[in-house]
Amino acid sequence: MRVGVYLGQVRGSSVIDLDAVANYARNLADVELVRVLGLRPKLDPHRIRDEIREARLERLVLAGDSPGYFKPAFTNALAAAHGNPEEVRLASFREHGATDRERLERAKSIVACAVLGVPFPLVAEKEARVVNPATLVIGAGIAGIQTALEIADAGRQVYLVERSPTIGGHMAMFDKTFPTLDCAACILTPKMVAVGDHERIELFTNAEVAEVCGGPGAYTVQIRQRARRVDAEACVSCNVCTDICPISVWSEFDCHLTHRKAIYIPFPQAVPNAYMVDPEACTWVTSGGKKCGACLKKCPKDCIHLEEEDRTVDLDVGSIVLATGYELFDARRVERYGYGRLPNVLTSLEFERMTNASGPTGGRIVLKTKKLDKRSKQEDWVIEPSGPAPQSVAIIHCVGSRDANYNPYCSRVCCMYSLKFAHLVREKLPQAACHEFYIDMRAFGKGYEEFMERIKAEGTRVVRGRTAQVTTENGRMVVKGEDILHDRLVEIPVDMVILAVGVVAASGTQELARQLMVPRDEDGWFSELNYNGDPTLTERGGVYVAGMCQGPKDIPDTVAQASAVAAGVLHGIASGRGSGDLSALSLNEIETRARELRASQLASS
Amino acid sequence: MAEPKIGVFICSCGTNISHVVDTEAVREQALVLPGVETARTYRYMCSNPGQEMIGAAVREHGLDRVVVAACSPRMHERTFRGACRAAGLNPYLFEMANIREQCSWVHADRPAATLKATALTRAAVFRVARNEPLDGLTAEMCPTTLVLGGGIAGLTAALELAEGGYPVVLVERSDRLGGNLARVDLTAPYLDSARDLLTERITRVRRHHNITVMLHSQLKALSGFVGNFTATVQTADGEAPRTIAFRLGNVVVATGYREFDASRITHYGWGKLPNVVTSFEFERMLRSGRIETKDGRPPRYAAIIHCVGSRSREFHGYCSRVCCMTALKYAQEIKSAVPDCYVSDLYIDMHAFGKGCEDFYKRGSEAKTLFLMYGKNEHPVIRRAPPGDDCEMLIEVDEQLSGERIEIPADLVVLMVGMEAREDSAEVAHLVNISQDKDGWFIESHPKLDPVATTTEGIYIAGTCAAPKDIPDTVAQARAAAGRILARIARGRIEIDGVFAEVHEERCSGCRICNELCPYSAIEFDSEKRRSHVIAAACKACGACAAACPSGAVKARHFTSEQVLAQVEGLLS
Amino acid sequence: MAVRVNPKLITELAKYGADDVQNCYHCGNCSATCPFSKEPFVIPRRSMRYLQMGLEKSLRGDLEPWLCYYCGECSEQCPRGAEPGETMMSLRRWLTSRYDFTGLAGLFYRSTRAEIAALVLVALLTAAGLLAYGYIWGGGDLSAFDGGEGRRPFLPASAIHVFDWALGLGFLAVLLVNVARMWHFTMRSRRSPRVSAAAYLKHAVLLPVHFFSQKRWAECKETTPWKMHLGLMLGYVTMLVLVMFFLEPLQHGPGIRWEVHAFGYLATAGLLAGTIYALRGRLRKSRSSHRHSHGTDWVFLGLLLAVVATGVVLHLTHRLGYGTAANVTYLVHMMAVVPWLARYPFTKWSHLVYRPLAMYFAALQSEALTSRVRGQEQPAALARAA
Amino acid sequence: MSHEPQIVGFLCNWCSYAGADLAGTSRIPYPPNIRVIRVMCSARIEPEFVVEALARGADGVLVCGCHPGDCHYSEGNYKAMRRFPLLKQVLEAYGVENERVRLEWVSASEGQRFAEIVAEMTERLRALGPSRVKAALQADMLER
Repeated sequence: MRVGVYLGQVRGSSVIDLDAVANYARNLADVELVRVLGLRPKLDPHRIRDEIREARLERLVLAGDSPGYFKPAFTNALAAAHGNPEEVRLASFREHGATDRERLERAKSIVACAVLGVPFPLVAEKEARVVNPATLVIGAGIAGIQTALEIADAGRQVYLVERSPTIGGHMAMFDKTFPTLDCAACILTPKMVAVGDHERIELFTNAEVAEVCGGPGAYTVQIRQRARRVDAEACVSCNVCTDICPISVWSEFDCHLTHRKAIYIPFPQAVPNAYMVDPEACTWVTSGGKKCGACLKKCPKDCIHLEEEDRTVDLDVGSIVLATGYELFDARRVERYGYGRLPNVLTSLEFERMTNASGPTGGRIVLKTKKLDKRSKQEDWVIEPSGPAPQSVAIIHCVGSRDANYNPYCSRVCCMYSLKFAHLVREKLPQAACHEFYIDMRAFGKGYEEFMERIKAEGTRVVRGRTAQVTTENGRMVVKGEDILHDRLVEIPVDMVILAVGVVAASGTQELARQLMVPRDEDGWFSELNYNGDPTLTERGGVYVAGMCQGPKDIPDTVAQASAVAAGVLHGIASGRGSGDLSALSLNEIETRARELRASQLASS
Repeated sequence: MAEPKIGVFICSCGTNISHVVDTEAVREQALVLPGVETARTYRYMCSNPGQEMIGAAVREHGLDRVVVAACSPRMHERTFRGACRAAGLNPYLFEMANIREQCSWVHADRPAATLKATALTRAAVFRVARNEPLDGLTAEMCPTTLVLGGGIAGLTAALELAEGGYPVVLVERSDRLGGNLARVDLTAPYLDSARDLLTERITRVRRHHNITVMLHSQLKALSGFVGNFTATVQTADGEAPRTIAFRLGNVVVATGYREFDASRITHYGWGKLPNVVTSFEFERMLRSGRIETKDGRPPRYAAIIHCVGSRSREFHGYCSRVCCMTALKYAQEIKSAVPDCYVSDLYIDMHAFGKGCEDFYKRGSEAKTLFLMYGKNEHPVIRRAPPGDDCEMLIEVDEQLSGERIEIPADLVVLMVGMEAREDSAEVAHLVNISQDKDGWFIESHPKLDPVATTTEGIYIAGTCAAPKDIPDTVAQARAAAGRILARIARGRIEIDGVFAEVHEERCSGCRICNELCPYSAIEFDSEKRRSHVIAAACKACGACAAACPSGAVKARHFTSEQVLAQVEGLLS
Repeated sequence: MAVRVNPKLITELAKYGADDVQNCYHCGNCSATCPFSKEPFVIPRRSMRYLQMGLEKSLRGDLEPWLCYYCGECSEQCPRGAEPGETMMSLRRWLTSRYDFTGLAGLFYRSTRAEIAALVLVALLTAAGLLAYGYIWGGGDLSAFDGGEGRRPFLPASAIHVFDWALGLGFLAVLLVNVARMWHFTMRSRRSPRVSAAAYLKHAVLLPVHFFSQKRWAECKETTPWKMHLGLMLGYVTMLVLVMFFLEPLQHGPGIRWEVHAFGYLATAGLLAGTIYALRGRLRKSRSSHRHSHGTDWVFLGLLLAVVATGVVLHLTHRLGYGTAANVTYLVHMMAVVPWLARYPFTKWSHLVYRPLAMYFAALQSEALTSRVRGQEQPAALARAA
Repeated sequence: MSHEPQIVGFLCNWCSYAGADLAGTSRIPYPPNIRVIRVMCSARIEPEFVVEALARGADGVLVCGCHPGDCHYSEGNYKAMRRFPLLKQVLEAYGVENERVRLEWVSASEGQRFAEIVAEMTERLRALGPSRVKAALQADMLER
């Protein structure tokens, strides 16, 4: 078989040294011709055709970060030269993880496989290893919970580590979920309880991964367990301590819409359902035990231990599941929308809390009002269930998303939750006007399109055109934008603006990636092993990704992915197959394997 | 039945209950109730000493029933059932009265709250007297799994299960593996090779000893219940057609989709105009390296039309999810094959939501693709260009972003045909007894709780047979289905909670009302005996059947009419 | 009747500078940001759309590009790097070439080489002509600059004066034809409403106002560019007046009329300041409006600098009494001045006529529309229907 | 003092009972007139239960289930919804006022809503005075 190898680049920054790969390719058997096309080459099909004729090439291998971009040109040329058009093979560096300068060997092996006409993943099969049946799941949002439950239900030990004081993640903050509008709590809380008293799940809340050593199949992970200062087992959440505690600070769980005490429980259904002490806020802790300590005296079960220290725990696990989820894009960065400056400009999450039946306003949609704060003795914008209801609400899509100045990617969930917001506004405040500013309405999922139609029918005004700015004119907010489909400029006075804020990888993702040696993509999410074929595996042996931390996803997709990870972990434990590191394979190894595979294929056909 | 010996234990939960409810009064009231041997109060019933107190009392008084008046059963029922079991009592001979969440925490008026607590406790006592000892069942779980469909979803699910160490039978209707993906050249948004992906999967499947592949085959019948199905498959694979039957524990339905028939939209002229092709026809052109018009010229102008059959009133209301990215892929591919061809792309909303997709959209723009937006529910009209024009066809449409009525030159038009449920989906749904939505897609048991399971235990769905999906989501879902099954098989036998419905055959009139009613089809009709009976393994104990049975033959264990009515009596006397 | 899209136009426009416009995905952010974007003139998205789709006719009839002063706000906020501001700039170049009946404008914009060649040619012709004149009809003595000691100047002001007028009127004629075309394209377009003669008269005053003040530019966030441009602008006008009406005293020294020179100095200062500001900006690419520079921009600034510089040198040499040097500099000065004037109807410079006209026309159109559709929905949409 | 009505509540385990619990955990007060019986699903509730309750002297019966579409058993609450009008007709025949028997949807996150419903129903029943059908129903029960 006479093979021609062409190397080209489509991304500006060529990370792999194409010439080095070219030189390697020249010495491969069957390779008759090697050409370096360079960056975004202008291709002339006729020239290529003639080249193919001259060199009597039977197979073309296109190598580069995304060689697919050139394929049609070469397929055409090969066909024109009366070759077999199926014989154009791709050697995609990006697809198979040759994504930086150091991965030159990987790039070579990818080319080697393509020259022999065998798929790289089939050749570069991670080696089998004995896998410790215990699994570590990092992050206890819906993804982590789902994965943990499924693995534990299969009778395997799971350690579930969560940074915040309770499991549940962002979903626990939501009221309703699109497009069915069923309540998030009804779905999530049973799962949370199940996790809470599953004999196969050991839960570490308020804890973080400090260090990872060991390797595939046998990792040793050190967990930093921050002191809870309350005995979670003994505590019966009787609320006495909270009532007595004099310190009150903003509640993280309620997105700073309300206050909580220094000893508190994030929300009534929290798991573990026990109180905890905020060491930054607690007077006893900050004063080194000199002041306050009121809760100590009052606790009827003496389960408060303010002196408790942080500790570390070492865990031996075979598999690690990354389910670290996401954070909201910081809406302050888009100054023209006035978040942080204008009191009634809310982020999506703040609105979620506000509409939540068990949230700070008991589900009432109200405006913030100026109040004199007793402690700080200064006027403050506060939110009260009795607050005035907005007459007009604007929802702005793509805040921080699809924007070269912030995040170029689409956050995937905003369109739908914005439509949900519109519904909630119209439902709870029928007299209020609701305007929705979007660029493309991305209602792609099962039942989403129908949902969108329903919302439109409910009388929400959807405006195709992104809001340019939110200003104030004589005390009232005005959103300025272009209504493109009606070809006019609009300036709409509103009382409340909800920013459909995009999502970004959770803080600490970078550190975790470094610890686990898992690559991240250009947007900061964890990179999967193969975009199409292995969306839940990673380069690293026995390390899996589930949910948002791999890229924006809605709940159904997240749950599905979480279960998929469980499958991977379980069969990893059962068979040990594919639990090794991909990078552990040497170039010669891959070459030999590829040749063997080629031979066996020829034999079988 | 002998007079029951009931012990009542009232928790004051620190002061959570006792600060409003006079627990002592409740205790005294309880003591005088029929069958009550002993009644006690304690600070924390849930704590270890509290639970030991129950055990001690059982032994001391030979109690055979226990009532705990404390918090919500949703909080601690499990705990106290454990305590009873430990004390040698059947856990179902236990009742809880919720006097915290639903009494002390919501009422301030002490006498009224105490009265209510007493009533709740009384209700529990009356009920527990009629409780019956129940035992859970276990059924065996056959480790074999049947996978319907040899597309990327089926292949992936099969591999996952096989590598988990369990046998799989992969049944494919057509004569080859790969499904619709086998017709695709490159995948969006990274233009990776679809063929490499399939070759890899198929090779693995072919050489895996745990997988039996049956081509040219289809499922004819499926009987039994989770863990214990029997499938009848008719196959023409290899020698003469034959039917075979085998046992299996679970089923993965991965039957995929079919493309929308473009000829249904007459003004696109597909089938009449030579150079109007569907996306799949265009894929063939790509693979054969012939991006050209029927008369063999490279196109000067190409046009791509989105949402053919999708997002429209008269055809399918839903979005087919993958076409936008595929369309962008075609734009890139045309530019690559015919660099000086002008590509127009007619879309409604650009659904570039996946990883790397927005960037791919931008690359489309950078490649100078002309994006034209048309309105939902209005269709571009394609007609032949007048002779002497520099193009074959003209597409006329109201362009939304300019507000102009425009005509677009085109030598080649690609129709992005949407996905729709396969013609045989109803048949499959009936065979494995799952339901379809109005569009014919299979319905998951819950879109968020459980997106791969169905309301029928042991039947799972994966891939585009549930709804349109791209490859990564399909693969993930297939693995998810496999994961659920792996977990169940790993547990070996299936435990069935003691709480389920049962039919008293002598009372059953065979009216079959309950058969229709059961959302889990857990009630079978025995046509010989003309009686219905409940498959305990499949029953989820909602009790709908019990409520509906005209002859009162269905008994919802642990929620019998007697028990509930006893509770009513207890509350009100 | 449907209009035919022309995907080729966008490639053509790239030569005029607009090479990012295809990135626009029409979020409408720019139009809502632009301080001049007021119905019926939605700036700049609509023009960008016409450009993407290659609707040449609609584009040709647009006034929008002239209403934009390129403050750069839109480009800075654009989520997709489509550079709306630069696109409008390029559209102004393109429109100039459409208005120009000679086709020279188009040629110059598409190829800077062609422009330079043409300019050099003109310069040489000028030099040849003047030398010939000096030796044949003039004093013939290169060392004689002004009429001192009764010697006849090599290039007598009177002659140059005639030459200036001839030249000026010639170019004015060309420009007037272009203006007529502009009027036809914009005020007779599909989108434009019909405007009564009375209205034309009523608003005529807008022309001088906008010509001298460019006051709307002051509405931009940043006003420095406007101030600088104003200086430059007044410099021009003063110089023009001096040259056209007071050439004699200007050329032959303050001895005759000192105030002419006073004005001369002022004008020079204005010109220098403006030019240097522009040059610095473009070299540093500090403001988004200066990030991209078309070849013609450099040529323009180069010539401008040459004209001012040679003018200054001429004055110095003359004052210091180096007759020969003065005459030579004068020649060089004219070699810069003539080409510089010659570009006038064909390049950027012409905006000092087109812009005020556009403002004027825009005022007429919006009045005509609002009076027609008072109290009605969607004026812009109606405008299109008109 | 005014008549204190007694209400029997039948709540589904998955949404409404959880909702009632949430009212407790979030300390949202409501009148003590209601006493709750937990069933797995609103579809389990037989007309007999309601009748029995009224016969035994309840002044009102409150049936709660998951919101339509939320049912843990996919459509049990629809069954309840269909059954309910018939039951009401029967009861009307006995002269049971319309307000005495109610069907409401309460989700697991609607503690507030549950409290409001109970408060409001109690008010109505107070206004209505003691149920007069007790005797009639009891007689009828004895016959069966």
